Order: sequence, then structure tokens, then C-alpha cells
Amino acid sequence: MRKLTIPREEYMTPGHLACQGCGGALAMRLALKALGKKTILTIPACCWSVIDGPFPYSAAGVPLFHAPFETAASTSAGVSAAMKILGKEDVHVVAWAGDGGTFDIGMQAISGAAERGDNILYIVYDNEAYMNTGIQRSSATPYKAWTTTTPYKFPKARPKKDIIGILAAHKVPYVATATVAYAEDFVKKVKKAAQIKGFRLIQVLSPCPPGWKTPPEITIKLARLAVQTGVFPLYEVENGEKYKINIKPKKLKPVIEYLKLQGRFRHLTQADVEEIQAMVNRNWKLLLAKEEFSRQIENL
Amino acid sequence: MRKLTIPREEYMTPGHLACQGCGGALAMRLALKALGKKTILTIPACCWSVIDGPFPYSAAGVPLFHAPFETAASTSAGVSAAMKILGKEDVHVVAWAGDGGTFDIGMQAISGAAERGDNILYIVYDNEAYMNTGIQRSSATPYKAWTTTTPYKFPKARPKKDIIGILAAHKVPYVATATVAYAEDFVKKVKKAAQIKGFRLIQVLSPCPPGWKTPPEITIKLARLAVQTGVFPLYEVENGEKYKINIKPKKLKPVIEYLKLQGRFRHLTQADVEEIQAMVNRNWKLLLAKEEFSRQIENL
Amino acid sequence: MKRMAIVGNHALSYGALLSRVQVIAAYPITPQTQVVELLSEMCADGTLKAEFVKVESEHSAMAAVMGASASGARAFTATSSQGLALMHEVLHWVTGARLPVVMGNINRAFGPPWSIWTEQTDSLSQRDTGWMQIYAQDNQEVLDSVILAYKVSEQVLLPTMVVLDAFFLSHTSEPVEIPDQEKVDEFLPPYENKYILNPDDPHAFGGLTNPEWYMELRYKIHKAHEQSLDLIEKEGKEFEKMFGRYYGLVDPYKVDDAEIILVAISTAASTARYAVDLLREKGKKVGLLRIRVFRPFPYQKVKDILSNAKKVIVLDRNLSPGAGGIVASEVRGALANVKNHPPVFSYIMGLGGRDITTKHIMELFEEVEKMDEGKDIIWKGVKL
Amino acid sequence: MKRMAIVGNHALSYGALLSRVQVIAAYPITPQTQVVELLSEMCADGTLKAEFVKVESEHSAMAAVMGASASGARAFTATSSQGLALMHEVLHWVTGARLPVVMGNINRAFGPPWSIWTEQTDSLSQRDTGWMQIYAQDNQEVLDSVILAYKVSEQVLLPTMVVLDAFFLSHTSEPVEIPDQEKVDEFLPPYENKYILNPDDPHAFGGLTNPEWYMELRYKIHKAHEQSLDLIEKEGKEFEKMFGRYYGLVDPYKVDDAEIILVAISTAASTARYAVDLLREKGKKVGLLRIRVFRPFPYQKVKDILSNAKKVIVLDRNLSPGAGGIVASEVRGALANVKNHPPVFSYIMGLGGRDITTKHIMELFEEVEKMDEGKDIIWKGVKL
Amino acid sequence: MAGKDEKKIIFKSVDDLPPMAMSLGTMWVNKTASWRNLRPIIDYDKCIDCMICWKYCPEPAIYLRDPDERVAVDYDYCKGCLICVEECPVDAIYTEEEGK
Amino acid sequence: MAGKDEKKIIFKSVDDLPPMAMSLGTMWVNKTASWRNLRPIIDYDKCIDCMICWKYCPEPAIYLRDPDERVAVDYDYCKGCLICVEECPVDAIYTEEEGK
Amino acid sequence: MIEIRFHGRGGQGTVVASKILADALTREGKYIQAFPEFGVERRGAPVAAYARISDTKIWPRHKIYEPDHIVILDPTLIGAVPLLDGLKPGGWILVNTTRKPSELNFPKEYKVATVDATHIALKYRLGSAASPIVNTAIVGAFARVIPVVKLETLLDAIEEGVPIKPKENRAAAEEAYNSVIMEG
Amino acid sequence: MIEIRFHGRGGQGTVVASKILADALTREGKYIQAFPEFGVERRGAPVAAYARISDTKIWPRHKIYEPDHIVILDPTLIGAVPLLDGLKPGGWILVNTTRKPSELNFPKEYKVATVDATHIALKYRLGSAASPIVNTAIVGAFARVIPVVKLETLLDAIEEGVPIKPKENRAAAEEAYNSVIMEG
Ligand SMILES: Cc1ncc(C[n+]2csc(CCOP(=O)(O)OP(=O)(O)O)c2C)c(N)n1
Ligand SMILES: Cc1ncc(C[n+]2csc(CCOP(=O)(O)OP(=O)(O)O)c2C)c(N)n1
Ligand code: SF4
Ligand code: SF4
Ligand code: SF4
Ligand code: SF4
Repeated sequence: MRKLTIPREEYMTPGHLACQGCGGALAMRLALKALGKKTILTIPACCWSVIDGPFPYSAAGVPLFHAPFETAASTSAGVSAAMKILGKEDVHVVAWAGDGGTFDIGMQAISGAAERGDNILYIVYDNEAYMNTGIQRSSATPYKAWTTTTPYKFPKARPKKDIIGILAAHKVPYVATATVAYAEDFVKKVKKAAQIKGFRLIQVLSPCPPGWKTPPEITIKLARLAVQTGVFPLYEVENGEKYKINIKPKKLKPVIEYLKLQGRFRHLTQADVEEIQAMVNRNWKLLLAKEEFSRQIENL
Repeated sequence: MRKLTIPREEYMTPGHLACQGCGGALAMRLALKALGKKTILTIPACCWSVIDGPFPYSAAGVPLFHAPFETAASTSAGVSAAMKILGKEDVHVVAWAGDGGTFDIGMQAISGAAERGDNILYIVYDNEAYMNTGIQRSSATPYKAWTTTTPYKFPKARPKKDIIGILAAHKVPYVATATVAYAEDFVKKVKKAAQIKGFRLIQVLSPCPPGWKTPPEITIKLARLAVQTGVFPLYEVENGEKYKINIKPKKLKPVIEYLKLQGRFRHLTQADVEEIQAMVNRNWKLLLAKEEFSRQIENL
Repeated sequence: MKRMAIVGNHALSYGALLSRVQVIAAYPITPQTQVVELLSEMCADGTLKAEFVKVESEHSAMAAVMGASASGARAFTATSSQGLALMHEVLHWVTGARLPVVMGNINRAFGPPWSIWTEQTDSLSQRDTGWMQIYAQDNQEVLDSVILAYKVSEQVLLPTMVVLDAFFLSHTSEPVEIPDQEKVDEFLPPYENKYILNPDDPHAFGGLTNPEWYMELRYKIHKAHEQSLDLIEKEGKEFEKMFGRYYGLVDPYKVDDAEIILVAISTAASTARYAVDLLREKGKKVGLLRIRVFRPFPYQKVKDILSNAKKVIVLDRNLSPGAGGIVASEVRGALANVKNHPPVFSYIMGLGGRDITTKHIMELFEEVEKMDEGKDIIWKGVKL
Repeated sequence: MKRMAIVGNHALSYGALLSRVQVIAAYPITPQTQVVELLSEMCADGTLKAEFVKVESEHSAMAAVMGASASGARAFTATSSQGLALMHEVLHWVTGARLPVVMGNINRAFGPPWSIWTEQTDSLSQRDTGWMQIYAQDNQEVLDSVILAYKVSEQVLLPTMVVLDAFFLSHTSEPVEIPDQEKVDEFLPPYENKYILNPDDPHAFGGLTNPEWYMELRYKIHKAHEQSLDLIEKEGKEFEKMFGRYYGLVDPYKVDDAEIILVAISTAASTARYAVDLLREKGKKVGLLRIRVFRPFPYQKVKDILSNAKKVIVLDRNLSPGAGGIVASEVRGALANVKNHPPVFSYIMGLGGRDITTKHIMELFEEVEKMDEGKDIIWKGVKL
Repeated sequence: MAGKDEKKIIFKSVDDLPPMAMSLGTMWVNKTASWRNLRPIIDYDKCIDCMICWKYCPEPAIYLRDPDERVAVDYDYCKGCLICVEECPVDAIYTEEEGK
Repeated sequence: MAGKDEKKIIFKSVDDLPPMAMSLGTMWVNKTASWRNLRPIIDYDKCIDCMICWKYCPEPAIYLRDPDERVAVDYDYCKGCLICVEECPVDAIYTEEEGK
Repeated sequence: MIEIRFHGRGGQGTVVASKILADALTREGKYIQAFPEFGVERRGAPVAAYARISDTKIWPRHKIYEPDHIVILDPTLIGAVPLLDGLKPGGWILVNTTRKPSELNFPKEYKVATVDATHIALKYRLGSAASPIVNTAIVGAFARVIPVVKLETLLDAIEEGVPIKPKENRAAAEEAYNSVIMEG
Repeated sequence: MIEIRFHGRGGQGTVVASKILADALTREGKYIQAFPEFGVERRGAPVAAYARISDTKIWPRHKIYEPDHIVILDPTLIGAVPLLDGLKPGGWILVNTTRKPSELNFPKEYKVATVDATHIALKYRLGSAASPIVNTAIVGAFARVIPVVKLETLLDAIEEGVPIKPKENRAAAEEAYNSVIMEG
């Protein structure tokens, strides 16, 4: 038998409707491997509403409820309450949503569920825009990126929303970042989160070739570079306080290596790149400082 | 002329419909003094929808739009956009909402406006429950407090939501806490916030006699004790990072002094009080640590 | 069986309790708040074994009961006006998902301006969401209707709204018989649904459906409504056998020989019944058709009962601006294809909690007696 | 004036551009997305001097345009189906606040199941929100209707929805005349409203209103709708004078001597027009009544035009479950008080984007020719 | 802004109404004296003019009277919450029961 | 779960449908080979069995074949994204144009 | 059918008074509608509640404009609000006060009864000294003045219906029943 | 009225091809409806677009089931999807391919034209080597095969309508116009 670094069992079928090289499809494949069949998915409007396939077919090997766009967390809250009263607490209740359905229109339902401590694992596959409707800005879209609503002449003026920081401020038991490139790390985090009670969230960076204007074959490479350049660090926060960085590159690669591969950044000037580099540097240092701070306050 | 510590001009009329000793009414009176008449208020459903008075009267001396419960921030975003395009940028666009309309049903609109950096001053008068509908739990209700939906037998099981932390994680330019007891501090903060561009939020603790089950005359005393016991520290956060504690009591008073005055806490056991005391102690130390941390990261 | 004086909001809560609901998600709003409060208490002290999700909005309340129902739990919520409107998208969704959720709605006028008083526009304007709608006229009916709603909903896989007037029912204490739990259990079996989220039999629900089959799925929803028309009456009779009270689609009163029939819903119909009695005492041939179930709309019953009258009055405590009264538009729509049907006089009155007294209703009959041509809209009581 | 091939979504955007809207808040949704995209570009490159609030949901979109309009800015948004439903509470609010917001809605079927295809249930089920509703049948009408909508809305202080079919208009490129800005400016003056949020003349809007005056305020809303009925035709004529195209409340075609008249809205009416021509060629006395303005509902026009026909067909690409077709229910409601009116045959077809071809429409006429008694609901095309 | 002499607004008919529910007067019109069952009374001999009662009155029903600018209670509006009594640092405000 | 032999579901009429849009089969039914214009081909001589291509295939269209458990591409489903080609550490996968 | 109006202040339990009555009447198989003034209750502000009582099912559902009797829970309301609006001649006015009926100067066409419910409530420690809860006492007095329900039924209804101090509330009602002064 | 169907893959600009045509026809005062297959477009997946062309206003608004002609933007689709569904006998099949019409083995009742649009696109650097954008070239060829619009109008429409490389796109269309091979 092959020795594998991720679970062998597949719960997602091929034949689904993701684009060539879709990071979001791979994210689901990996997540389901980690979760296993005792899982119920709630999926709001997002590419996955299409990817899973048309009636009467489904690519996900687990029960799945297609929900209105803004209700991933609230519908899951109901599923979770039902599992509890029906004595099926061994079922993983999972909300699976895009960044738009999470950072934007789904935010309140999440905040509510997080505050109540609903027993939900929320996974956001973050492709950094509304892809299902054809690449519009979400609040997860990075600073200065192009989308159809942040045109080249006027790219995104705001930095990416810090969903992890926001959830940490809700003091939920577990939040973490992940990417499809670091598949083992992602699988491990999903498994870990699945064992914790309460509201948990994992943000998995999932490159999207048409949305990022990249060739499909570099999906993994991009996800890897996002980590290696410090654009998207891999870390966890427990109980809103305990920060742990999972991958600490000795030296961060320059962000340009990541940016230059993507059509959505093709308009950046030298100054823009420098500005982004400075932001990334500072954020990285801040993250290191937060990790350090966690240690300081441990015995408060 | 009297030397006054707060502005003399009144913009709110008496005759309004707040209960005897309403902290929320006083909060508005103080805020309007700070803001002056070049102000537009948006008020979602909350006690203030009633306090302001029935058609065709109003107690607020400034224009006011009564808005659906969940839309304080989004309606204000539209007002703010209009002020910009109409060249009236000297007008303070203020969203005025209760804690329910803020922490709960208004959360998403706030998160969206904060992310976009809409030019809004959001003031939440926090009376720690849905008072207008008769004292139901909000996510601002303190740990172990009674409300009609968290009955004595099963008081609130979750801690108060950390709205300041959540907004700080949105990296808005200014967030602060205040209380009606420290009127000068509150007025100062409103004035300061009014001068900043972007999304700003002030949370002003406003005791509610029927909701807290307290006699109306101790409204100020309670608000003061909340600060003195460390239950509700007064502090500001700039740009999501720079913490500054405004009032640092030499020694915090025991929380029991605050709790024992309130009917909503009358069921607390000795152990409950100790638990709350421990939480308050830790939160206070954490806040001090965060203030210290701000200094550390200043030159990152 | 116990006779107790309770407000309509508590009748609603008792209905949920006796139906053994398993998941509740609800958000407070005047005049519904007491429902949330009583159910919170019942859950806290163990009287009701249910999970109460204390959601942060009505939107999430409806989503949560949807998720719960889709997972096989009997789910309940209650709201009013603004809260109902906020649920709107999810209301449509629950119908499409064919989930037998039951919800109480306390009729309150929409803002702006803010109003907390009764008016039926809130629920009637949800008429196209595919929810069944039952309008109660007293607190006993409120309680009984919740039980009946689950019984019917779970058979046809459609959600039901049990609707009551703000204050006139919600906050009015009056005697209500509380059925025994065992008898209710006998009438209403546990919720079973084979179309649920179940890891042992995984299905995806609601996936993209192209024009090939979408229409057929909608057709099925409509057919389920039609099936309900019979089922509501059948279960009504079953209920009567066990509890002695009958509820049907409509509630006709002295219509058989009536020359003028007034159509109304909710407490206005209750008042109208008193008015009919007073007029009958004066020898007037008048009758009342209370429409109890507004969705599915009981076209046939309405046609049958009204077509023999000489005139029909419809009392609408609601408004579809730019059109008129919502009940009237349905009644006129029902009569249109009946040959030689009576003219219809559509009155709008009582908006925003303006009181509808016995005297006002008697005036309607008196006014219509003198008119010949039907009128699509008559405003009653506007200060002109 | 320029003739260009543009999709319906862009026609909508040009309508907004030429109306010089000042605040836009909109959220993407298939099939409306192109509206948001084009307007984003126009704002970015300065073609349109407007603030674009890139909201996080449709709910906030409607709230933001509401706030903007209440502050004296001309405000615009566009959406579809789920997004429209999510706005529902605020839709009611905008009406009560009497704000002349204009919104484009692209008709798409509601989920679940997910569908992105055309069906008019989304907007028609908002019929009780008090919004005026205009249904366009081609892209020229889409563009022109936006301008006309502002003109009328701002006079009567009511919001208007300009509605177009998904794909058949939204994504179909066809020739459209783009009027000159100066001429539009002449037709449509800047937005002025004395009832706005203004620190120099402070008023509170929407405060609690007890039963004493609430009803009168609702009455005023309805009266404003009635006033619109005339105004729409008046401004339509004004528009015709300047731009050569007339738009009224309804759009009758070959009805004068028609024995069977088909009533329809949107692109189905366009197809029906072709069908009528083909049937007329065969000597059939058939006609078409396209209803362009659904709110305010043009009762009088509908009565006048239909009462002389022998039979009336209503084609509904929508469904109010438990009732039937929404247009049909209004048409039947309109005819009920007309003496000896023709029977109505209410067809449901084309749900969820199922195609409605010329042939299908011809079949309706043929089927109805053979029927005598009106039918409240006939399903056409369901795979039985 | 208007003051104590604010007039009640009388609409005779629907035609008098603005199109929407819009305020046309202030709450000065609503004398809330009826809410009060205890009446705060200032003892000017004790009062040290610290203005604390004025600062904290939620109505506001304490004003600076003419011409001496000392604090005074407007009994037409005071609801009798007694915050002023509680907060006065020198106990210069005492109460009396209403209607006695 | 079903596999490659998944059958297309044919409803004859409305009566065959479940009450709601509910999946009754899997996407195995949908052979996405038509999406591909470049075909990845594994050179088993070069392949070192690291399983990286398997791990990253988003479909998944790479499986462990019987009986030797070496990676193999399922050409009925492979969409030709070429992630496997890109990620193979030893360049053991090369491409060919479809239809050539 | 008898129609009654209650007057009190927000926070005093005026609505509860009418509810206790409803409960007691229900126990005797009678019909009643008991409802508050439909509005927003604010602590301290004057409020009202209503009851409609009958031996048979009550169909009309609208407000009460011309009550047969009125009950005043707080004497400080006299003069502050129009208490007698619509009161039918010959009706009872029951007032919680230390004074005697004759001292109150109500118009002659009404019958007046008084009871010192505040004193009774304080005696049984119902509510606090600053805000005593007088509703059970006043209802006790009511049962004597307008005898629509048996005292015993009422006392049982109180004992089982109030959230705290059932015995004390029962005793308060009974004491009020016995000490009410009726004139007219 | 002429009805046409276009076949391509998500990301190749199939819809844009029909839109360019719409623009050109509009310039000539003609009527046209150009619309995509109504569905969700996925990168790589086969897609279709449609056009209905007439000299007078076009009233029917529904899908096209029996096109007069079809245009295939990507030769790898041949065999992969049912391209000829509903195509009326005698209609043109225009294919982007390096092959000659006769090499394609389409049924005899159709006329076939081919153009090497990929090669032309690459030559003018339209799109990337991996995914060349062939839509302007194919429309150029179309204008020759089905002469509903003047070449000059079409070229102007292209030049003013494409977001980048207007000259190159114009040249590509013109080259395709001149190099298309028609048979039948
Ligand atoms: C209420 C509502 N608004 C808008 C939409 C349209 N919509 C569907 S998916 C989507 C974007 C989803 O973006 P994201 O959550 O980032 O997921 P992705 O598509 O990128 O996978 C939008 C805007 C909708 N379905 N419902
Ligand atoms: C959509 C909607 N849901 C519920 C309500 C009912 N409601 C009005 S005010 C209120 C509570 C407000 O609480 P908070 O914001 O804390 O303000 P407070 O009343 O305490 O001043 C509620 C639940 C409403 N108006 N709209
Ligand atoms: S658009 Fe992006 S996220 Fe969506 S299916 Fe395609 S690759 Fe995946
Ligand atoms: S309930 Fe509380 S917040 Fe509301 S008016 Fe009364 S005191 Fe103020
Ligand atoms: S090309 Fe892409 S889809 Fe095909 S096997 Fe490789 S990774 Fe999988
Ligand atoms: S990645 Fe390359 S070496 Fe590794 S298993 Fe795949 S083909 Fe073999």
C-alpha cells in the first residue's frame, strides 16, 4: 500500500463543474478527506453551488444543503441544533462558503453564530472575489487587485479584510488559515477543528485561474508563493488569543514573485509593488509580535 | 457666565419619551452637544425610535431618519455618499443605535461600512439588552445577566461580545468606549471622532433602569461603577492598533459593588461573582497588556 | 385538558409546546416578544425539550429553522411585520426546499412610519412566497392551529404561517382550553421526513436546476397546495373528533339565505360576526364569510358560498398600494369566472391599528345596501 | 443620438448614466452583474459623476440608496431574484418614506433549486411593497424606462422598479438608440425634494405614528399611485415628443376587433406579438394586451380593452403557489366588477426559464378557441 | 428650536398631512410632569453651582435660570428620576411627594 | 459512492421527480473529457511515486491504478488543467494536444 | 357584558391586574378579554388596561370606549390624566388612596370606592418601598366592589398566578377585599 | 431572418464574437439579437452563442433551435459535443481549423468553410500562445461566408469595440476574411 500524506479515501467525485485548475474544488476534495462521511455541508451561493453539479446529481459524497447566499452560518446553526436534539452529535456540521459569502454578505450570520458558540465548522475557500458571478470585488480581494468592479483604472482601494482577526475578537475556540498548496497542513487543521466544540473557522486560500487571470496549471504554485512571500501566512488562533504561526519561511520571498504571475495585478506600478511589499513586511512582523504576545499573556 | 465642563447649547428637547433615569436619553443629549447642528442622524429600531417622539414631533434638534432595525450603518452609508456628491462634507453623518441594532442585527452593515471606510460616526448607546421590546438578551448582555430570554434559571451563558475588538480588527481609524457618567470624556471622544474621516465607532454604556432592574436615580452611579470596577473600561483604539486607556483607577473596586445594585444580577451566587471578578481582572490586565503592546509595535 | 386565561402569544407558545417542537429560533419584536420569552423559559426549565437558537436577526431565525427542519427536527419560529419582511428571501427558500416549518406571525403594520399596531399587510404581502397561511380569530384557534399546521405541513411538505392580530389577540388574555399532551401526541405523530440531511443516505438539496425540470418542481409545490385544500378539512374533522373543535378552510356564518355577505379575516371577522347578529335581529339578510386559510386560497369554497349572494363586501385591513385590498383582489379573482356573480364592494379600513368596531361594520352593510355597482376600492374612515 | 448594439443590462446602465444618478449602491448577482460592472467603470473613469457604494449585500444596497435619496441625491440600484427578495423589508420602507428611488430588476427564478433563468415571480411577488413596476419588452424600452421612471417617481414621491427578463433582454445585444444627454437633461430636471435630511431645516422622518394618522399616510401612498396612472401617460407623451417613442400604461396590439385577447408582460409579450401577426395572417381575430405598468395596476385600461373581447387569455410566467398566476389574478380582479365580462383563461408557463416560443403562444389561442368556460389555472408545458 | 410654548399640531384632514410622517414640531409639546411622583427641590442655600445635576439630567429638565444662571428644575418636564438628587455632591436637592 | 459507470437519470414525467431538487446520482455521470485540449501523459519510467500529482488534482482525475497502485490519469474526467504536469517534481508528466 | 378600565403607571403592574382577573373568571367558566392599552409602555408614564367580561363567548374585538367601571392604581394620576373619559354614568370608580371616597370630589353620577392598596402592599412587602406593587390588592378590592367573581376563586388565581410571594399576595388581596370603602 | 449558432469554449470569447457582429449590423441599421447560451460559463467547458439577424425589428424572443448556420471557434470541440443539432440543411459550417473543409467529413447537406483563425490570432498576438483569442478572426471569416454585413463596417466595429489591440484585431479579421476556404 502506498504511504500517503493525506487520506486516501475520496468523497468528492470527478465530473464536477469547476473550471480547469480550480483551487476551490481541490479544497473541498481535501476537506472531505479530513472530515469523512459523517458530515453535513451547507453551501450558500458561490462557485460551489455550481461545481457540485446540476439536479439530480451531486459531486459531494455527503449530504449537502444549498442555502441562500447570506445564510451559511445561520442555516448551519439550525442543522447543528437539530443534530444536538436528535442525538447525532457525532456529525460534523460544516458551512462551506466563498469569501463573498463569508466576509461580506454572510458576516452577520457568522458573527451571530460565533457569539452564540454554535457548534459549526465554517470553512471559507477564499478565492478573493465573487467568482461565481464573474469576478467582482469582495472584501477579501487584496489591495490594488483588479476585479470587474475595481477596474484597472481604479483597483481595490482597501486592504483585504482580516477575517481571522475579526473572528479572534469573537474569541471563538479555533480559527486558522490554510492553503491548498500545503495540503497536509490543511487536512490537519480540518481534523483538529473537527474535534473542537463551538464555532470554528478555517480560511483556505484557493486560487481561481479565471478570477486571478492565471493559467490553470499554476494554482498550487500560487498558493505556495502566497505563503512563501508572506502575503498569506499560515497560522492558527485559539480562543481568540493564542497565535501560532505554522510555516515560518527563513526569509520571505519578494511579493513580486507572487504578483507578477497574475493578470489581476498586471497594472501595478513599481511604487505599488513597493507599497504592497511594505504592507506585507509589516503584517508579517505584526503577526510574529502577536505570536510573541500570546506567550506573554498566557499566564495573565 | 457659568463655566461649564460640557457644551451649554441643548439640541435635544425635554418632553421626549424615555423612561425616568434613561441613560440612553442622556447619551443623546451629550452627543448632540458635542456634534452641534450640522448633523444628520440615522436611527434604527431601538428605544430611541420611541424616545424621539411620535409623529409629528421630534425631540432631536437635528434631521433624523428612522431606519429599519438592521440598517443603521448602511442607510448612513447612503447619507454619507449623498453628502459627498452634494458637496456637503461638513455635515456629521451619525448612525445612532442600540446595542442590539449594533452587536446583533446591525453587525453586517457595520462590518461592510467599516471595510469600505465609509465616512460615518457610529454611536452605539449600550444598555446591554433589547430594551425597546422589553429586555431580551443581546450579544452585549453581560455574562450571567438575567433578561427575559435568559431567565434566572438559565442566565446568559456567553460573555459580552467585544465590539471594540471586532471593529479594531477592521482597522477603522477610531473606536472608543465611553459612559454617561464620564460625560466630559464622552463629549471629548465624540468631538474627536467627528473630526476623523472614515468609519468611527463609539460605544457608550447607558444604564437602563427597567432593563437593569435598578432605581432610576442610580443611573450615573452605575455607569461610574462600571468603570471603577473595570467591568467597562474607558479606552480608545486608533487604526485598529493603538490602544489608549483613558481612565486607569489606581485600584479597581470589587465587581460586587456594581453587581449588587442591579436586579438583573440578583440571582448570582458567590461563585458566580468570583467568576465574574476573575474575568474582569483578566480582561483588565489584558487591556493593559494591549496598551503596552501598541507601544511595542509602533515602529514596526 | 385545562382551561386557562392566556394571551394569544402564549397560545402560540403552548401550540409549539404541545407540538413538541425540537428546534426554535426566534428573535424578539413587538408584539411577538412574549412568544420568545415564554418559549425561552420553557426551554430553560425543561418543560420543552428543544434547542432554542437565540439568533441575531429574523433572517437568521428563518435560516436556522430551515436548517433544522432539513435535518429532520420539527422547527418553529414566530415574528411580526418587519421581522417577517426581513425573512422574505428565506421564506421563498423554505417553500422551494419543501420544509414543513411552522411560524407564528403577529400582524403589525409596516413602517415607516413606525407603527406597532395591527394590520394584515405584513403577512398578506407574503402571499406569493408559497407558505400556507391560517388566520385565527381567537386565542383558542391560535393554539389549535399550530398543532393542525404541523399535521398538514408535514404531510404535504409545505411551511405554514399561523397568523394573529397584534394586541387584539397577541396581548389579550382570554379563556383557552389547553389540550392534554397525550391526546395531541395521538393526533400529531413525531416529525418524519425521508428527504433530510442524513450522512447515511447522502443527498444534495437544491442544486442548480436548468429549465428542463424546474417548472415541474414548481408545479409540485402548487399541487401540494391543492392537496392541502382537502387535507386541511380532513384533518380539521379528525381534530374535531378528538378535541371537539372544528376548523376548516373557511368559516361561513348565516350565509345560506344571505343577500349581502361580508368577507373578512382575523379579528375583524370576529367583530363582524357580532355585527351580523345585530343586523339579523333587525331583520337584515346578511352573512359573514370568514376566510381562515388564505393560502392555499379556497377558490371553490369562496365561489360556492358567494355566488348566490346579491352583493359581496370585502373588508381589507391591509393595502397593496397601487392596487387595493389583498383579500378583495383574491375574492374578485375567484368570482370572475363564475357566471352572473354578485358585484364586489372592496373596503379598506383599520390600517395601522385604527379600530374596527361593531358599528363600523354595520355601516358597511348599510352603505352597500344602497349601492348597485361593485367598487374595486372604497376607503372607510379616512379623515377626508 | 447614437444607435448601438447593447445588452439589456447595459441599456439599464445607460439609463442611469443619462439620468445623471448621483449615488449608486448595488451588489452583483447573475444575471444583473453587468450593470454593476459597467456602472463601476463609468464611475471609475469619470463618465458618470456618482458615488458608488460597493455594499456587502443587496439589503445594504437598498438601505444605502434609501439614505442617499432621503438626503437629496438621485439614487439607483439594480438586482435580481434572491437579491430583490433580500431587500424586501427595505422595499416596503422606501415606499413608506416616499423616496423616488429607481431600481432595475432582472427577472430570474427563485431558488431552491438554484436557477439563473428568467421567470417573473421575483418582481411580481413584490407587488404589495408599494413600488411602481414597469416591465420592458426590449432594450430600448429598458433604457427609456429608467429616464421616465425618475421623471414620474420624483413627482409622486414613489419608488419605481424597471423590470427586464434575464438573458432574453439582460444578455441579448440588440440595437438601441442612446439619447443625447442634453435632451435628457431637458426632459428630466435635477432631483429636487423638499422633504429631505437637511441640517438647516431639521425634520425627523418616520417617527412612531399611532392609529390616529397612520391610515391617512397609507391613503396618500395609494393616491400617489393613482396620480401616477395619469402622470405616466402624460410624461409618456412628453417623452414621445422629444424622443419619438411612446410608452404608456399598457400596449394594446390589434385589440379593436379581437375576439380573443392575450394578456402578457415582458418578452413573452414581444413573442406574442409575432404570434398574433401570424394568426391574423390566418384570419384569426386575435389581439394582444401587453401590460407595461403593473403597479399602479391600470384597472381602467384593462377593463376598457378587455371587456369587449369574447375571451381573455392571460399568460403568466410566474406562480403564486396555492393561488396561480399573478397577472391573471389581477386581470380577473379587474374584470370582476365589469358586467358581462369575458371568461378568463389563466395559463402558467415558462417557469424557471423554460422557453416560450411563438409556437407555444399560437397554441394558447388555438386551445382557448375550443374552450367555453374560463379557467383559473391551466399549466402549459408541464411534463405530465 | 422651539421651547415650552410649542403648540400642538392639529391636522384637520388628510390634506394637511405631509406626504410622509415627518416631524413638524418638537417634543416641547409633551409635558411629562404627569410621569413624576416625587418632586426634586433645590435648596439654593446649599447649592454650590457645580452644575452636576444639570450635566446629568436625561430630559433635560434642569436649566440655568435667568438672570443669575443658577440651576432650576422645569417641573413641566421633570419626570422625577431623581438622578440630580443622587448626584448632587452636597445634598442640595431634596424631594417631596407629588399631589401631597 | 458510485463510479464511472454511473447512469444518467431519466425522468419520464413530473411524477418521477422527488418533491424537491434532490440529488439521486453523482457527477461521475458527467465525463469532462470534452473540456480538455491538452492531455497529460505519465512517463512511468520517470515517475518516482511521490503522489504529488494525485494529491493536487482538483477533479480528482488521478487515481491509484490496480494492482501496482501507481498513479494513473482518468481521461474520461481529466480537464487538462496541467497542475500535475506543473507540480511533478521529476517532470514525469508530459502533454499532447487533443484530437491530434 | 361588563367593560372595565384600569389606570396606573408603567412598572406598577396595571396589566397584570387585569390578567389576574382574567384568570379568576376563566376558572369560573366565564368569558373575559383582558388587554393593555395598545402602545409603548414607559416606566413612570401613565398606562391603561381593559377588561370585557361576559357569561358567553365574546365576539367583538375592539377597544373599550365607554367602560362601565374604572380602577385607579395610582392616586397621583388624579388630575394628571383624564381618567373618567367615557365612563358610563352609574359606574364605579375604585381608587387606591388613603382618602375616603367623599374626599375625592368625583362627579356625582359615579359611585366611588377607595382602598389603601399601597399601605397593604407595603405591609406584605410587595415591591419595594419606593415602588410598591399594588395590583393584587387592588384586584381584591375590585372583587368586592364589582362582584363578577368569587373571592375564593380570585385568591386561588392570585396564589397560583403570581411569580413570587404567593401567600403574601393572597393575603393582600383578601385584606383589600375586606377594607375597601364603598360609597354610592 | 437568419439564425446562427456559435460554438467555443469558456474563456475563448465566443459570446464576444456574436456581440461584435451585433455591433457591426447595428451600424448598418439592421436588426439583430445576439445572445449567449443561457447558463453558467466555466473556463474550458464548451459554450454556445446565438444571433438572429433581420432587416426589420425582431419580435420573437426565444432560443434558436434550428440555426441556419453554425460557427465553430475551437476545432477540438468536433466530436466532443453535438455541434450540428438542428442545423438546417444547406447551412454553412464555419470552422476554425488548419484543415480544409473536405477533410472534416461533415454531412453532405451542409456547406463547409474553414479558416486558420488560431494561427492568425497568434500572428497578431491576440491572447496567449496557450489560449489565443480567435473571435475577431472568426468573425472576419464569417463576414465573407455569410455576407450579412459589409467588411468595412465590421472592421470598424472591431476596431472601436475591442478593449485592447484594436489594430491587430482589425487586421486579424481582415486576414481571416481573405483566407477563409469555402466549399459547397
Ligand atoms: C442574495 C444574493 N445576492 C447575490 C447573489 C449572487 N451571487 C451568487 S454567488 C455570488 C458570489 C459568490 O462569491 P464568493 O462567496 O466569493 O464565492 P465564489 O463565487 O468566489 O466561489 C454572488 C454575488 C445571490 N445568489 N444571492
Ligand atoms: C427587523 C426587526 N426585528 C425586530 C424588531 C423589533 N425591535 C425593535 S427595537 C428592538 C430592540 C432594540 O434593542 P437595542 O438595539 O439594544 O436598543 P434598545 O431598545 O435597547 O435601546 C427590537 C428587537 C424590529 N423593529 N425590526
Ligand atoms: S471561477 Fe474560480 S473558483 Fe469558480 S469554479 Fe472557476 S476556478 Fe473555481
Ligand atoms: S427602556 Fe431603558 S433605554 Fe429604553 S427608554 Fe427606558 S430607560 Fe431608556
Ligand atoms: S491535468 Fe489537471 S485534471 Fe488532468 S489529471 Fe492533471 S491535475 Fe488532474
Ligand atoms: S508527481 Fe510525478 S513523480 Fe510524483 S507520482 Fe505524480 S507523476 Fe509520479
